[in-house]
Amino acid sequence: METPLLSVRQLTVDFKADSGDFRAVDGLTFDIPKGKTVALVGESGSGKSVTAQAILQILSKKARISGGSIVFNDPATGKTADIAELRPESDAMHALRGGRIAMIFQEPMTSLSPLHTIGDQISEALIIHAHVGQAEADKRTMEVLARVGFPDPKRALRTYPFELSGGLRQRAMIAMALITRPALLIADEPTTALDVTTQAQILDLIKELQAETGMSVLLITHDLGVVANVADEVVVMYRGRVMEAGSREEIFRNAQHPYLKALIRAVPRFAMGEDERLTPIRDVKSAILANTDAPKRPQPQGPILKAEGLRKCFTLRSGWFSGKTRTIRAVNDVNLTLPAGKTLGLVGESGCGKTTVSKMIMRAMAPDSGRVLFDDGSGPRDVFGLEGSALTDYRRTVQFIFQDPFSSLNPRMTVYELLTEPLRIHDIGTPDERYERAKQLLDMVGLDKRSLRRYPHSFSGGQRQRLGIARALALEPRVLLCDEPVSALDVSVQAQILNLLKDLQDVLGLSYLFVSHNLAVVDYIADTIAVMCRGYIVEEAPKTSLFRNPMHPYTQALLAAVPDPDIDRPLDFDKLRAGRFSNPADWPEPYRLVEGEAGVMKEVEPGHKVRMGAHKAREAA
Amino acid sequence: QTYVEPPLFAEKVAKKELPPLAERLPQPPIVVNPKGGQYGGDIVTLVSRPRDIRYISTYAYTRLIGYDRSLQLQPDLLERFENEDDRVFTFTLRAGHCWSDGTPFTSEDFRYYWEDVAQDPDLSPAGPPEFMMVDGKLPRFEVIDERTVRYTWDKPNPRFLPQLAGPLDPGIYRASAYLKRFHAKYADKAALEEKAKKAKLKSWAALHNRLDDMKEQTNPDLPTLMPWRITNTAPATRFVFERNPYYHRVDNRGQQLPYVDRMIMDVSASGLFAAKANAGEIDMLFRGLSMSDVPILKEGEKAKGYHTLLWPYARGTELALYPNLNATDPVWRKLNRDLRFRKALSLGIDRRTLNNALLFGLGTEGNNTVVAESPLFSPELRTLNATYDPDEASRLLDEIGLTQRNGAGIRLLPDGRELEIIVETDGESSLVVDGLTLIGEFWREIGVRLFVKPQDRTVLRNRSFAGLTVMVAAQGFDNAIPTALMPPTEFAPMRQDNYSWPKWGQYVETKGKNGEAVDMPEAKRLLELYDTWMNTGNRTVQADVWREMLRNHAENQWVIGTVAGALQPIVMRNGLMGLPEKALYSWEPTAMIGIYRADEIYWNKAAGKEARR
Amino acid sequence: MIRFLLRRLVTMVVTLLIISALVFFIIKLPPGDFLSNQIAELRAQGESASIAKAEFLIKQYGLDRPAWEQYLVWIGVMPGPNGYSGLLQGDWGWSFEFDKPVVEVVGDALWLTLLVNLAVVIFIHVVSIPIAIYSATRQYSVGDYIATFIGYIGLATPSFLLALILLYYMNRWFGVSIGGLYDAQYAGEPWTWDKIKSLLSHLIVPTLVIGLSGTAAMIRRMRANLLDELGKQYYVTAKAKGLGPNKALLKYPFRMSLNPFIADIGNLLPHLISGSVLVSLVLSLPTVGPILLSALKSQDQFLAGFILMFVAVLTVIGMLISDLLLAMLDPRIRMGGGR
Amino acid sequence: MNTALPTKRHYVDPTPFDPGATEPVGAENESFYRASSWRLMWWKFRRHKVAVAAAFILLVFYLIVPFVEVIAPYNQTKRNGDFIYAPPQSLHLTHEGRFVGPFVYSYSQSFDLENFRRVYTVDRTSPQPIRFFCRGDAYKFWGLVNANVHLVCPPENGTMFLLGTDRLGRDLLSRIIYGARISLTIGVVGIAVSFALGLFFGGLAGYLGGWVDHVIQRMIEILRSLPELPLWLALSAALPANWSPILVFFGITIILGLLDWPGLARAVRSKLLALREEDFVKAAELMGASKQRIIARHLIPNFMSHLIASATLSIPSMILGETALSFLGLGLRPPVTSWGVLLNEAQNLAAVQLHPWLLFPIVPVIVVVLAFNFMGDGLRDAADPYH
Ligand SMILES: Nc1ncnc2c1ncn2[C@@H]1O[C@H](COP(=O)(O)OP(=O)(O)OP(=O)(O)O)[C@@H](O)[C@H]1O
Ligand SMILES: Nc1ncnc2c1ncn2[C@@H]1O[C@H](COP(=O)(O)OP(=O)(O)OP(=O)(O)O)[C@@H](O)[C@H]1O
Ligand SMILES: [Mg+2]
Ligand SMILES: [Mg+2]
Ligand code: NI
Repeated sequence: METPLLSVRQLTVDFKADSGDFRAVDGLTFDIPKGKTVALVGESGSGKSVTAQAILQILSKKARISGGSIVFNDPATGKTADIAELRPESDAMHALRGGRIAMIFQEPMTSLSPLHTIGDQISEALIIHAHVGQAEADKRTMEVLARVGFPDPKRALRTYPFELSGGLRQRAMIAMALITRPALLIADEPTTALDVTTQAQILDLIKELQAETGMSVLLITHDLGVVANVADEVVVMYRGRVMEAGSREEIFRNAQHPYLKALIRAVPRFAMGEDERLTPIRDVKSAILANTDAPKRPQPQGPILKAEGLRKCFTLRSGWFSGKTRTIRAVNDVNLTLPAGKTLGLVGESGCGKTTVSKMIMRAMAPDSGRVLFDDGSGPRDVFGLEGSALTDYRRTVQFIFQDPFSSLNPRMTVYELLTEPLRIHDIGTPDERYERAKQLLDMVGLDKRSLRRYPHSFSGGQRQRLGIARALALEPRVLLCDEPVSALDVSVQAQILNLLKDLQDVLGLSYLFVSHNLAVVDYIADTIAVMCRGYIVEEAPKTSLFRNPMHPYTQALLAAVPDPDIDRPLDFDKLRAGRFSNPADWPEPYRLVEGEAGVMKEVEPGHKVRMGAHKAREAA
Repeated sequence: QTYVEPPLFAEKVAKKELPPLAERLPQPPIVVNPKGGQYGGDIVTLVSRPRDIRYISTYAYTRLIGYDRSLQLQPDLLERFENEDDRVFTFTLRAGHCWSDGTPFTSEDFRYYWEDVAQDPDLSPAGPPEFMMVDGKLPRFEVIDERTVRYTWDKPNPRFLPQLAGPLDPGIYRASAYLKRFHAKYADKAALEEKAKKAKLKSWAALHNRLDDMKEQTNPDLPTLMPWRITNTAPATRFVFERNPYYHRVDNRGQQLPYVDRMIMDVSASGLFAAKANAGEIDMLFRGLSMSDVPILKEGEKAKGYHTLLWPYARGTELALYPNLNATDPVWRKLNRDLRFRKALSLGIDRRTLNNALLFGLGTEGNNTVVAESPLFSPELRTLNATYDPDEASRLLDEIGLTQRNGAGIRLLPDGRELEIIVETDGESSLVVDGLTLIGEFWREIGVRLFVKPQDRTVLRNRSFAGLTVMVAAQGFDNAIPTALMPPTEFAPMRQDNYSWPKWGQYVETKGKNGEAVDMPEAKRLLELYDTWMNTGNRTVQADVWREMLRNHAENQWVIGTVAGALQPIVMRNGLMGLPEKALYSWEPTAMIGIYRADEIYWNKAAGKEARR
Repeated sequence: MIRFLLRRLVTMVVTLLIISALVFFIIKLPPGDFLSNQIAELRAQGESASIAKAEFLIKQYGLDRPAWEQYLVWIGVMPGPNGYSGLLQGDWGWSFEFDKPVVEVVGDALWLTLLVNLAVVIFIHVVSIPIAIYSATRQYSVGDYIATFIGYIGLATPSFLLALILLYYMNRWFGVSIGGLYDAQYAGEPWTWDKIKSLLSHLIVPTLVIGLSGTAAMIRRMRANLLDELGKQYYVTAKAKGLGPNKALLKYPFRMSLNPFIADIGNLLPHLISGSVLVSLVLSLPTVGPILLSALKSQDQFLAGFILMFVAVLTVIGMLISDLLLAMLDPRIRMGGGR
Repeated sequence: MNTALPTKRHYVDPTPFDPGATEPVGAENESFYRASSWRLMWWKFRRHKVAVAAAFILLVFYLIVPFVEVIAPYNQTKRNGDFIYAPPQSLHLTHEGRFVGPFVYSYSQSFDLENFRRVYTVDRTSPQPIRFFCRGDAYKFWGLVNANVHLVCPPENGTMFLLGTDRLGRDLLSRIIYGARISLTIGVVGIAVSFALGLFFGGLAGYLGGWVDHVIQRMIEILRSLPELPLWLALSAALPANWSPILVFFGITIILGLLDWPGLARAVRSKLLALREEDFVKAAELMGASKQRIIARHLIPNFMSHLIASATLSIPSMILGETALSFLGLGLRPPVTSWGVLLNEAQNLAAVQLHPWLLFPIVPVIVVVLAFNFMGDGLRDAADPYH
């Protein structure tokens, strides 16, 4: 038998914390064969990222590998090294890191330096390990940027992370890891911020590289669909320990461990029954929900939120002194209505402007034109015209869940402070009440009260995401704008959260604007779905009619790219590569939009609207 | 008489760029008789700012008429002078006396000053200097011949000669040959204006004034009669004075003075003077050193090869308190004018302690008065009203009516304020500040509180002029070794800058235009006495005036004196000779070391060999 | 960018105008003026002869005019005795004390000041950055404590006292003459190798004295800021790329922590100049500091005004540079500027 | 347990699985979890030994402040004309091999005219025990109560100058103790002023940006462009002479504080300009937090390290800043003493060479400054969530 590229044996990682020491990884054992993909799945907080960090020796100062070995057999040199024995700052380790083992970090937003351009940060790895000149490095950087789907790689070299959408940042991160063509790629949730078409493209790319260079991949993911499509082996983790491990076939066809079985059960599927609930491993104690009665609030006549003709352009300065600027139309003539007590799903390509739309609705960013109307029962009012206490009320009733949970949590506040901060801002309750509320919120999202005195950085990605959700719920809002709220959660916790959201909606009549890449999730939670592409809403319909009858070519492409957690129905990467339909000019008639044209939304079925080129629409009329 | 050419000029003389020494000297030169002087060497000394190089004219003390060591007036540049009743002064110059550029020094130089400078409205808008006027009248000026001039006043002008012999030369003669080139009367005015423009000056007069600068030493081209002449200009950190080839004094061995070729002044922070002396970096230093530096100077003597002369400082007192008789605050004015108050404050000072703490116990305790070396000294005036008697002081204060006291035992003023005297000082002398701290303690015992407020000198002066000060602490009389012929100006209320009576002084100075008329009989008496002194050429009358003024001061305590007789350290590098081991030091009349003749200082080659770097 | 620069330049001019008014006001605050004081001084010394001359000058320099007129003449928007000739016309004024145009007085001192301050700035940075990095990465090591201790001694000793002590020992042990920027015999001499050597040996004490406290401050602040950044995820990313700890540190957290220091650049110069006045005074350095102090004290108004305006211009330029650098350093500031 | 397993084989963990099982929650009481970040800071700080030691030293120093009259053996104005520039008297315990308790040997002064120095000869024959809890110089405690009790007093009819005396024969130790009162408060008050202003203006400029930023920037620019020197000179002329020393002291403190803030404000501003773009700030904004709250609770804490470092660094400059002022004649007025005044008095070659004990006030300054610094380090670490 060939020696595996990496074999982890009895790996144990301990954390030192105020609230006592605890073991994040406990006797973990697995192998990564050469050229294969090993998927590491497991509950949020089960130690997947810590394992990845241990392999690279970049654990936080509080953590320590307290046992086990990580043996790396470098196929290029034939040398064998036990990483667990190496000093983190030794030269041998430096050579491995980035060069032989590269990592895609889970939270792409915070993992990039805000002061350096994407190009600089990506090419750096190449310069260190491949010893090439800047020009050559730039060229190769552009290549890989193009391969991960950057629309304009040359310009991307000089953009800063904060100018990019979540998905683009993640792709930059991926490019950074792939550029040195490592022997082992550790991909920690590499596609959470990507829409399914882009995700497919990335997965395809990884496969391609594997074929080219014989790279092995340790893929950490929650998406069993992805696992089913790309993994050769699967390791299932729970609380730092392996629950079940085996080949893909065995895992999917012959799941043994109750945890794994539960996990598979918790995956949301398309076309679930109207009242069917997801089945998480643990359900939120509904006692909490039961005693929160729906407050008597006047119901608005029309929709509670309404966006009309929103437009937003970003101006990009290219140089220091050159006046040359480029504008990006991030959002183009977007109309949305969110009826009270309903959920509006917003899906679309990464970078198509979903976050920008939600931010404008939140009044976190001013639109170039258009308005947002909010109706709390006293008639619609323009959000941008709100002042004083009306604004405070708005801030209280409408909450936002950030796409990147980490950066939206103040690093200097404990969870207790974070969760009670909204209450304090609005001066609600006594300290004791606030404390009770904080505990309740944590309970809702499946965290325990020990988290209260920890700082955000000491949580796993999924745990942080749940903190964001808990905080948004603290004020008992009426409208929740969720920007990818469950992307970092494993299916079980995801199910738990989705159920929670649904229950809240039932009991309290909440309205959601739900932005997500995971179509199954959107399908599960939304009543109406809007599909966005390149700043336009291209199709909008009640979910049944959308999934039954997708009209727009982009919607169709999107649906086709959804990976199924069924190894019998693999994605057809070749076909996906051919038709992504993300460029309005490539859409077939009557959907084609020529440069500068916005087209019009046309109702094809009751409630089902599709964007068509303006002249075609006129013709059709 | 054969003359020995200074080596510095030997070459020039050989090349005929300079006439031989015999031709350069006036006939007759002054012949002095110091021991063992010899040519050569430089003296490095320090100044604290570039402007201070002007004190060369004090050290080098070259006057028409100057004091000798026994404070008698002697002709110096002049061959002789005649004085008729202090009214008619006839000056005779030395034949063949030359300026440092070789042009002759003649009556024309006096005339030029008197007619073309002092009385030219462009050059001197304010007219001739005040000491040249008696009752507002100018003297009659006559040029008798090439070498003789005469000034004649209707009434005596006894201030004239002492002024000429003062520490700063009033300069009633100018290097006319040089300056005429810049005078509109003698040169083309348009060209001059042009020149002035180029020098960024506003008129030919400004240009003339700038170049005509006998004291400031800012014009190396200006001929001089002093032993050394300046060779460079500010901004610089080192100023070099070089010997004047035409200087009029020689020693009895035919060597022309000065012995030392160069006088070098380095600019350095005054705070570093003692340190630099201690490190042996200078050859001679006195200005800027004070008695408190003596220990540190003594400390370095052996290691660095110098020695420190300690000359008694002839000053009225080292620390004097000036109660402002012209204060605007009516309460304070009344109090300050009360003799009992001034006496009480004086009796409340423990001068012995001050002496011990400030002057190592070596000073003399008592009034602000003349020193024992002065012919006008009388011992009882030193101690009159200046003993330590706190009980008497308290009694006097009670008698004035300052009997109310606050909780801390401080007396209250009639209007209820505390008897807090804010004593302002220029803060430049640590001795004054320390002394005030001590006096504050003494006075607390008699129920008076003292606050010290250091001020910048100009601010202090302006406050005083405006009558805002209550009391000022400063040094006492500058001239503490007066002879009868020296004017008692400091003693009469006729100067604005006396902190006791700024407004009276202003009144006199401005002839009644500003200020306040003297309105205390005792003070008026001082003015009368001064007039008496002014209007006589009789030395005994003048001596009587002096004595009465001194008594008047001791009795009235216009200025409260404390301790006198600080020692002035003079650092001399080993091998540098020519100054007496002990002598009186003062600004006026000794012009610091001026009357001891800096030009006679010389390097003793034998001793100096190892001392020189 | 260009527009931004232009706008900044315009505001700079306005600021400078305000500063010039303030400067003049402050100089004029104490009662009297140079020449009146001069006259008083002359009188105090019984030098009646020169008084006339001083009075002559008062008229000539327009000191008898009201202060606001003097100000307008000084900056050059009102005709003075010489017509329009003020700062705006490039006429820096006249020093009474030295009786010379201000530029001539200040000339040498200005570049010596810049030299000393440059030496100090270089010293501070060269010494403190490596030490800061060392003590941030090896927090609580012996080296960290030693660096802290020495730095704080520098900080806790009054600079002039330190200057004096250092002077004394430099003289005792190395024979460096006391005070000044070179041995006195080189004054006014042309620049030779010996003179430069002398200059360098005399630069040690002022650099140390002025720089030491700044160094300590820089080390501590830098260390604190670095420690903050060391925990950030992007630093982990950099390390994961295989960058050595020092290289990674310099490129990422270090650059991040530079922000407050760059913000301070504008301050650096005026601070050093006014901070070094006392030291220059004690050490008798021929820099503008002592000139400024004496000019202020004697109310040599144009001289003081010129030096103050010079410092002000440097400050304002420094601030501009610091703003530009900040924008260069941090794209978020560059692009987010102004909500 | 999972022994070495070949990955090819299908492995299933044999231990029973209970999804509901939660890890045991520690027995800590509720307040443990409820702790705010301030309290957490405090807890962390307590574990930092050096910092706690430093804090303790500071505490001791500050405890002296209210009781200087009692602790100092002499009054601050008390001088002894017979003991000018007296060197320190050393404290002994045993005399001729016999234990006596703390005592000093007396010494007497003579004048060495040759070197112009006072020479002190120690008389080793009779020990003079010093006294404790005794009556000595009278003083007015807190300006209210007349008293004369001291912690230690010189021996009867003897002297106790443990750190020597100055040029007026005042006990240096007592003066240092009295000086602590001024110096220790001046630092804190000055910093309070400058921090309040710096944070306020810097915070406003950095967070609001726009024209507010612009105006504040120009203000700073103008303030900064005026070197302190002329201001000091102008002020020295302006401060009324009859202000009581205490008023002067506060005047100076405020001036120091007023001059110090722009630097801090600029640093705060530039950091905030960067920080305000962070998502968590936006989050707070979207939750409806007011501007003050965002600045105070979200922005400033993220800037803590720099602030703490700046504060600890400003302490020495405040303590010593006043020396520079006295250099220009704007300092404290006698008899009020501070460490700065004492150091200023030692500012001459004679002190360095002949009376080195006059330099002793440097020691408390350094100790205090180091203590502040180490305490600051501890605070910084405690405030650092990553630490
Ligand atoms: N710096 C830290 N300090 C303390 N605890 C930590 C720290 N980092 C991670 N943990 C804890 O270690 C456990 C494992 O974290 P890890 O990041 O590996 O989870 P994960 O499996 O990647 O989860 P997710 O899918 O949510 O990202 C979590 O319970 C987390 O709270
Ligand atoms: N501050 C900014 N400056 C410049 N361009 C920006 C900025 N913010 C967003 N953009 C651009 O606007 C477009 C839309 O961004 P947005 O964040 O709304 O995308 P998104 O739909 O949320 O994508 P994702 O699903 O990847 O998060 C992107 O092309 C992005 O690069
Ligand atoms: Mg993770
Ligand atoms: Mg987004
Ligand atoms: Ni610690």
